Amino acid sequence: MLLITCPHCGPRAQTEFSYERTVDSVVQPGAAPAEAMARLFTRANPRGLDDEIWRHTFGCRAWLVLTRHRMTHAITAIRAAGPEALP
Amino acid sequence: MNGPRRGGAAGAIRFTFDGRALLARPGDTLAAALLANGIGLVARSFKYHRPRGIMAAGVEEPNALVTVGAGGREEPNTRATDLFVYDGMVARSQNRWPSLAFDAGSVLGLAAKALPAGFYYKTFFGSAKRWMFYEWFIRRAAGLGDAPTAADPDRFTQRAAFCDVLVVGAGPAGLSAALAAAEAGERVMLVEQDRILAPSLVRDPQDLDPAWAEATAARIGELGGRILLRTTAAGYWDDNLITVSQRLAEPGEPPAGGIAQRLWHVRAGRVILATGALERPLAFAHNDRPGVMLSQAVRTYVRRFGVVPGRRVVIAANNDDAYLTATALRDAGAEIVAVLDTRPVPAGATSGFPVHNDAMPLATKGARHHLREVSARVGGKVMHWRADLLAMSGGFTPVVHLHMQAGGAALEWDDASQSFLPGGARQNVVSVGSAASVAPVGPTPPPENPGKAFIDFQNDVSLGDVDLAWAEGYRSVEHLKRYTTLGMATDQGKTSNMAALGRLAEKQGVAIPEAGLTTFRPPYTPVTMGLLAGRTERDAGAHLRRLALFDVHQAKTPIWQPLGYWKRPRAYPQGGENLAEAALREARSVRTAVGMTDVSTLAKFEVSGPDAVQLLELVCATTVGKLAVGRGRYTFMLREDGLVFDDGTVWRLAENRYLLTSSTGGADRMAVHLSYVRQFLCPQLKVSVVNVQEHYAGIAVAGPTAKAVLAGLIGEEVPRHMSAVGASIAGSPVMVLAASYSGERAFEIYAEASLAEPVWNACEAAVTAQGGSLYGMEAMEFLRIEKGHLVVGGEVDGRLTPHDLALDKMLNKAGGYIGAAGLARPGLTAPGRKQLVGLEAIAGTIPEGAMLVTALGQPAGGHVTAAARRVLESGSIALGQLVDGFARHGEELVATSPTRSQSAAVRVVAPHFYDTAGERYRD
Amino acid sequence: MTDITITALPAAPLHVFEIWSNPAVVANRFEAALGSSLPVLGAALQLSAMRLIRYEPTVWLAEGDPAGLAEILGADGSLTAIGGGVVRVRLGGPGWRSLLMEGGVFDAESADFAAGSSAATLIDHVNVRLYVESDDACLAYVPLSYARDMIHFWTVAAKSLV
Amino acid sequence: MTSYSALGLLRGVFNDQSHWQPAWRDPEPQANYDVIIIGGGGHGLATAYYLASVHGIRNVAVLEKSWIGGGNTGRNTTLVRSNYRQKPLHDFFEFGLKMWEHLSDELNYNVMFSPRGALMLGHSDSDMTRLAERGDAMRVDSIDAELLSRDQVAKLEPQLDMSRDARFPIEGGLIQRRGGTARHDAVAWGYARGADRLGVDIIQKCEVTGFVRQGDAVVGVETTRGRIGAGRVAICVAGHSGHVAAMAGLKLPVESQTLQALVTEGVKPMINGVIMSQSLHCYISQSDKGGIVMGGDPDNWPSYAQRGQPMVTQGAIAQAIALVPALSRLRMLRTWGGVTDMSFDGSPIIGPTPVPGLFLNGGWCYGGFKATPASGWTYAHTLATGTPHKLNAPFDLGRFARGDTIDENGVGPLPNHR
Repeated sequence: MLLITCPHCGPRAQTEFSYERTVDSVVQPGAAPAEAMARLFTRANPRGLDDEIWRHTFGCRAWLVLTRHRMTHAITAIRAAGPEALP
Repeated sequence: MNGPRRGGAAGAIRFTFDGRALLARPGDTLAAALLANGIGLVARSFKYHRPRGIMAAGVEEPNALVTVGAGGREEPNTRATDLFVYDGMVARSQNRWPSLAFDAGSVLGLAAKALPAGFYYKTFFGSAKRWMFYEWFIRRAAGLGDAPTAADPDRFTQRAAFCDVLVVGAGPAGLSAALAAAEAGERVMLVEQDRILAPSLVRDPQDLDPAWAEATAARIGELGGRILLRTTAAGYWDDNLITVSQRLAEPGEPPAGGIAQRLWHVRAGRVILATGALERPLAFAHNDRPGVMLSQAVRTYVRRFGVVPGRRVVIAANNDDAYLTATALRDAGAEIVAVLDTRPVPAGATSGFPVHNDAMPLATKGARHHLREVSARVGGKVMHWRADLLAMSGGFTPVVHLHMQAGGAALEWDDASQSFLPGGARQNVVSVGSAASVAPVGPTPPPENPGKAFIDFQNDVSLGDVDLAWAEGYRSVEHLKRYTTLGMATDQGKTSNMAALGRLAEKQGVAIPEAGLTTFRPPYTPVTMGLLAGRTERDAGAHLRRLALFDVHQAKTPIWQPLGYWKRPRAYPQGGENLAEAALREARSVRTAVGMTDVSTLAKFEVSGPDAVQLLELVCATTVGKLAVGRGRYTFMLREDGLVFDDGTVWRLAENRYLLTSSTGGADRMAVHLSYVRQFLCPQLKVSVVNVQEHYAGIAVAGPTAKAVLAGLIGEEVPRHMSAVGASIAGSPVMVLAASYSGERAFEIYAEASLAEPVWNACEAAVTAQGGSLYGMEAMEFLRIEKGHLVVGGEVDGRLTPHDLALDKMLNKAGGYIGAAGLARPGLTAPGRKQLVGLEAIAGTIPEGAMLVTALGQPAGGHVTAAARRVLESGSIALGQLVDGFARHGEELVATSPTRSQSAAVRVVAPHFYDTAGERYRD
Repeated sequence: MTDITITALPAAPLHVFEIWSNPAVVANRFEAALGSSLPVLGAALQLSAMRLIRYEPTVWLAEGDPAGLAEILGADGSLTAIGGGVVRVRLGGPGWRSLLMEGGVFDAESADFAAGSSAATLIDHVNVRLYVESDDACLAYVPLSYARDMIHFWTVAAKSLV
Repeated sequence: MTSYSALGLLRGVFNDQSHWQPAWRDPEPQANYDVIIIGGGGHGLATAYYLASVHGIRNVAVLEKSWIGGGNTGRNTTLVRSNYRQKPLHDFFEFGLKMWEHLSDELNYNVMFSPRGALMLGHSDSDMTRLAERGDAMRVDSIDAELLSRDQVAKLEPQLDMSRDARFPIEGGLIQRRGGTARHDAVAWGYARGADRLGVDIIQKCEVTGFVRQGDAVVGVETTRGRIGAGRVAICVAGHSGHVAAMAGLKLPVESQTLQALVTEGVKPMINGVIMSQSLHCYISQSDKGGIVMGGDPDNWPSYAQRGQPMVTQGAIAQAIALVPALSRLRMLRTWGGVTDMSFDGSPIIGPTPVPGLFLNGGWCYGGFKATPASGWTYAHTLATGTPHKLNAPFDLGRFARGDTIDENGVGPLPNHR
């Protein structure tokens, strides 16, 4: 069970978080249909590092982008997404 | 085994084994007490039902498994070596019929030659039915103990713990490491699976005075360290999260506080593994006979429990440690008739024991299921000794399970000790003491009769089976394990894996490290399922979610209906009514007078800010911006792939404040969707989305006289259809939204949940005054089906487009809503798609969920999503999905339900049966 | 055995407000109006008639009379009432830290979680928000629909704390 | 290659069972094959077997990066059934179920297919209606499905908690009596032996590291044991589909996520068939060795590590004990994880890829084991003829962009929303 260092709350247990989708799957509103469907229906799905969108669902409810390795589960980078926030 | 094996007082703890009343001393394990009482035969092996005794003194015991406890507390497959006797303990042997001494199953042992490893893959052919005939017998012979049938009376709890250092094992190495960390000011947790500190010091007091252990533990406690005995570190997970199982009562023992065990989720800064080492057996013919034991285990029984398991002893070993056992036995009055040392002279020369070098046991003989004679090859010749105990030691295996479970960990081969030592690791973990290195060993000659030399004692796997697997091509270590079931018993190969690996490496012609290892998986030792479930309540880990007005409804003893984790009133039967009768009465009162129901569980979001419309017109596929303040409208939402996944209503409460409602079933999913769109996709928007699902309790009042009821309640202007006003009822501020699901003129009243009861009571008084009544979910289904309103999870099943649901006319012409891109896919507008239709029964009652076929025997062209009877008139109607349904109105089909042997002739019609022009909404 | 009292407090006004634009400017307006700055994440600000507790990056919980908040926010944020859906449960007695470890994954026993601290986490599958009143009391903000079960869970757990 | 029989075992009594031959050879890779199958799991080995036995194409190699049957074939909970709601799925799985019924004789290897019944429990009237709908969809396509009352369910599985005040009271169930379990390892080994006897080369310890291209077309693979040419290359690596397809520049509608399972210590018979539920996500059965085998929700996060996190299995066990309280005092013996290739509508993908000469069989989510015979048979047909069979035609790679997805749960593309 990972210990995920939330940029807002500090290190917290993985069960407080939920994985939503990968960055390469994000469909921006208004994207052209072909590009939107290519992003929605195909994944790099590497056996290594990938950028993933998580949420600290049961903590600060913020959205996070993790760079995480799919064999070792090691998180090499994590940043907060979402609106500009006061410290 | 003849005669008791312990001098002095018999002990005061009463227990029974297979009905025999016996006595034990405090601190005895069941194994120690059985040996003390002269009981050698304690179990039957899994496959051949061979007689088995006690081989070890710890968790690695493969043979001595018993069922202990009574009723729902009964625990099968409990190791007698890992069970401390308590007063009144009831223990029974397993896997034997009619008795332990005379087990019919042992006939399998006689047929052993015809039943090698994997025999079941080569026979029992014929039909699947014929295999099930053989399987019936196999399943009864297999399995060990019996599961209890009564409910478990005890509870199990789970708890988190955080520490800088977790030390596993309170032996000398573990205690020293824990002390050092505590004195350095670190938050320390020390866990020990035994009941006492440093059991190895009790076995070998010459190493260190056992009193040192007590003093060290006390000091650690003073420094704030937490020490847990009878506690096993069972699983090592990511980022140093270790699952630790603590026994508060012995297996089968009624726990003092009602809690049998506690599971700790420990997050440790770093982990120190002081898990010691396990002794290896030797492989020779009939090495599984009761009376053949591991050397250190014998020493433990002598020194810790005062039990001398044999009077005439043969020691067989390839290392020096076994001589300590010889000394302990001699000091306790046993006679060492021979020490068989596999190593050449001068090994053992100065020991003072009758040592035979280059010696390896050949076979054992027995009488009445106990050891009587040992034969060995000494140099060139064969020798024999009468003996009632054979203490064997094939060297030691460091316990590397947790190190390997940590993931990304390496093992290094140590030739001197012929064992794997823990190497580097990805996580912050280190091994100390004999978990990190063990004594060197001499050679271990292979047995001369591999077919009868057992390596996995519980699953009856011999070295002969390993040879057979090799011959048949099962040559990877994983194939070997799965084909022979070696290492798949309850001891998970703790005393068998190394012997098998040695043989496999020999066959592959490589050194053991190259032969490969099987995967180390949690748990280290088996963990009680109830503990893992954290079984405080029988709630399947899913709390019941209660309505704000739960007690108000409960007082009327409704029929409750689950939806997700909620429960909602389905009907309020009166005077012996059944569900259908109550629901029809309730529905009719809504159609003819007025009815009232609880709609609190609807998902509700308050969306406020200048960019509220921009957000709402992304999530909703209909326009929102055109709404005037105080007005609302129906809407629906698409997934990114263009398919409808939810629907609801949107209301403009104020200039920049909207209320969005959507389905109860989809509430959590909608909350995530809205948050993803607002926070991740459009962080720059000036808008707040707040989940107010539970902030408001919702009361719907519907019916021809609903308007009069509302006028009486709120006094001023009652909102017209799809309008909203603020008001107050019973002194509480409320929002009144004029929306209708039932098809009647209706109002949804939202009051702050904590103030809802007086509002409900006021409404109930007003409704009953108008001759109305409460109605539940069942009546609502009748009403909404008749009206043709959709249900998420019914008609909206996540597979249909707006057009398929006849909602496309409401789509926002400007586009830009989530799902618009998905809708462009050609397949979504091709012919042959399922479309929403209404169904009228020509004959019979339409079964909900039935398949729609042109005639019986034809493939299904669609199905019934919702069925009900007309409310005021008679007749069975339904909504459904039908291929190209829009073009097939008037067609006659059959709605067939073979599983319920029901069917009805139906006609395809428009999905609206009641007030199709919508006059009943207008005043 | 540390004794713990678990009491559900009567409903009180609870609002959330979010700042969506010009956060720094709005923060100054708050400091001017309240006399001290908005609490950072994981902290709280106790005022005479109200307490502000921070659980989210852009949202604050306001417990008590929210008078004046909407004006300070102006067009840079909005205020929404949520009190109906929350039950405040006080865990009284020095054992509250140990109690919060039951069925939990958050380190309530850590010294960093001192008086005035706030944290949201998962306890026995339920999303609970915590506010440390003192070393002898902690408030738990529990969703209404789960409140009865959570109070039962804590009451049972309190009997066998470690 | 000696055939297996009880007589063979008796003969072994007199020669210490020394007459048995290796079940499959351990050949060196040849330079060229007509078909290369990447992945030595149940599906890959079955494909090779049917290429050789049905289509007479024997110049085939199965390349396995470690040991055959070591991926999901060796990690699933061995359930076999065809009780799916969507027609393309239940037609496909039913075709497979009929093959299961004769597989042991076909392969002369006892795969222990045991139709002890696959039961889905209903915990409310709406659950029972949903189960009836599933059963009706099956029966209309002549697949066996029966609704059971509370009493029938209680008689079938006496260990179930039938109390009215249970958190999820049991109202009844839907049973497919022809469903059940099979011995997973035996399926891989049986197909391997069968294929090997027909001349297929099964090459273990041989990982594919890249594709050999001629213009657009794939004409071979690079492996850890050298280059191997092929007329057609068939990807059949389940959880690693994304990883292998990427070597050919393909991005798939698949995300690899962790699914955990566990087994208890063995006990005497207590659970007769397969127990699943319409509302709870756990699934339970008892192996022939007496261990209770179960699983539940997936871990819902991407991983190739074949390990999950403990709270997920604990959730599944809590659900299982709510259904079968007697499980409380049994002990979990071992827990493990597999890599499930979660496709973006929950249905498999069997057919050609846009890359000439390269075919794909994957997207099995957590339902691959039961499909092994049907997957092998239809994939072999597709590889032999170049075009899909009518059973796997609906499961083509292009369906996502086209909008013809087959969504059993109706929750759309994101696997963790399932």
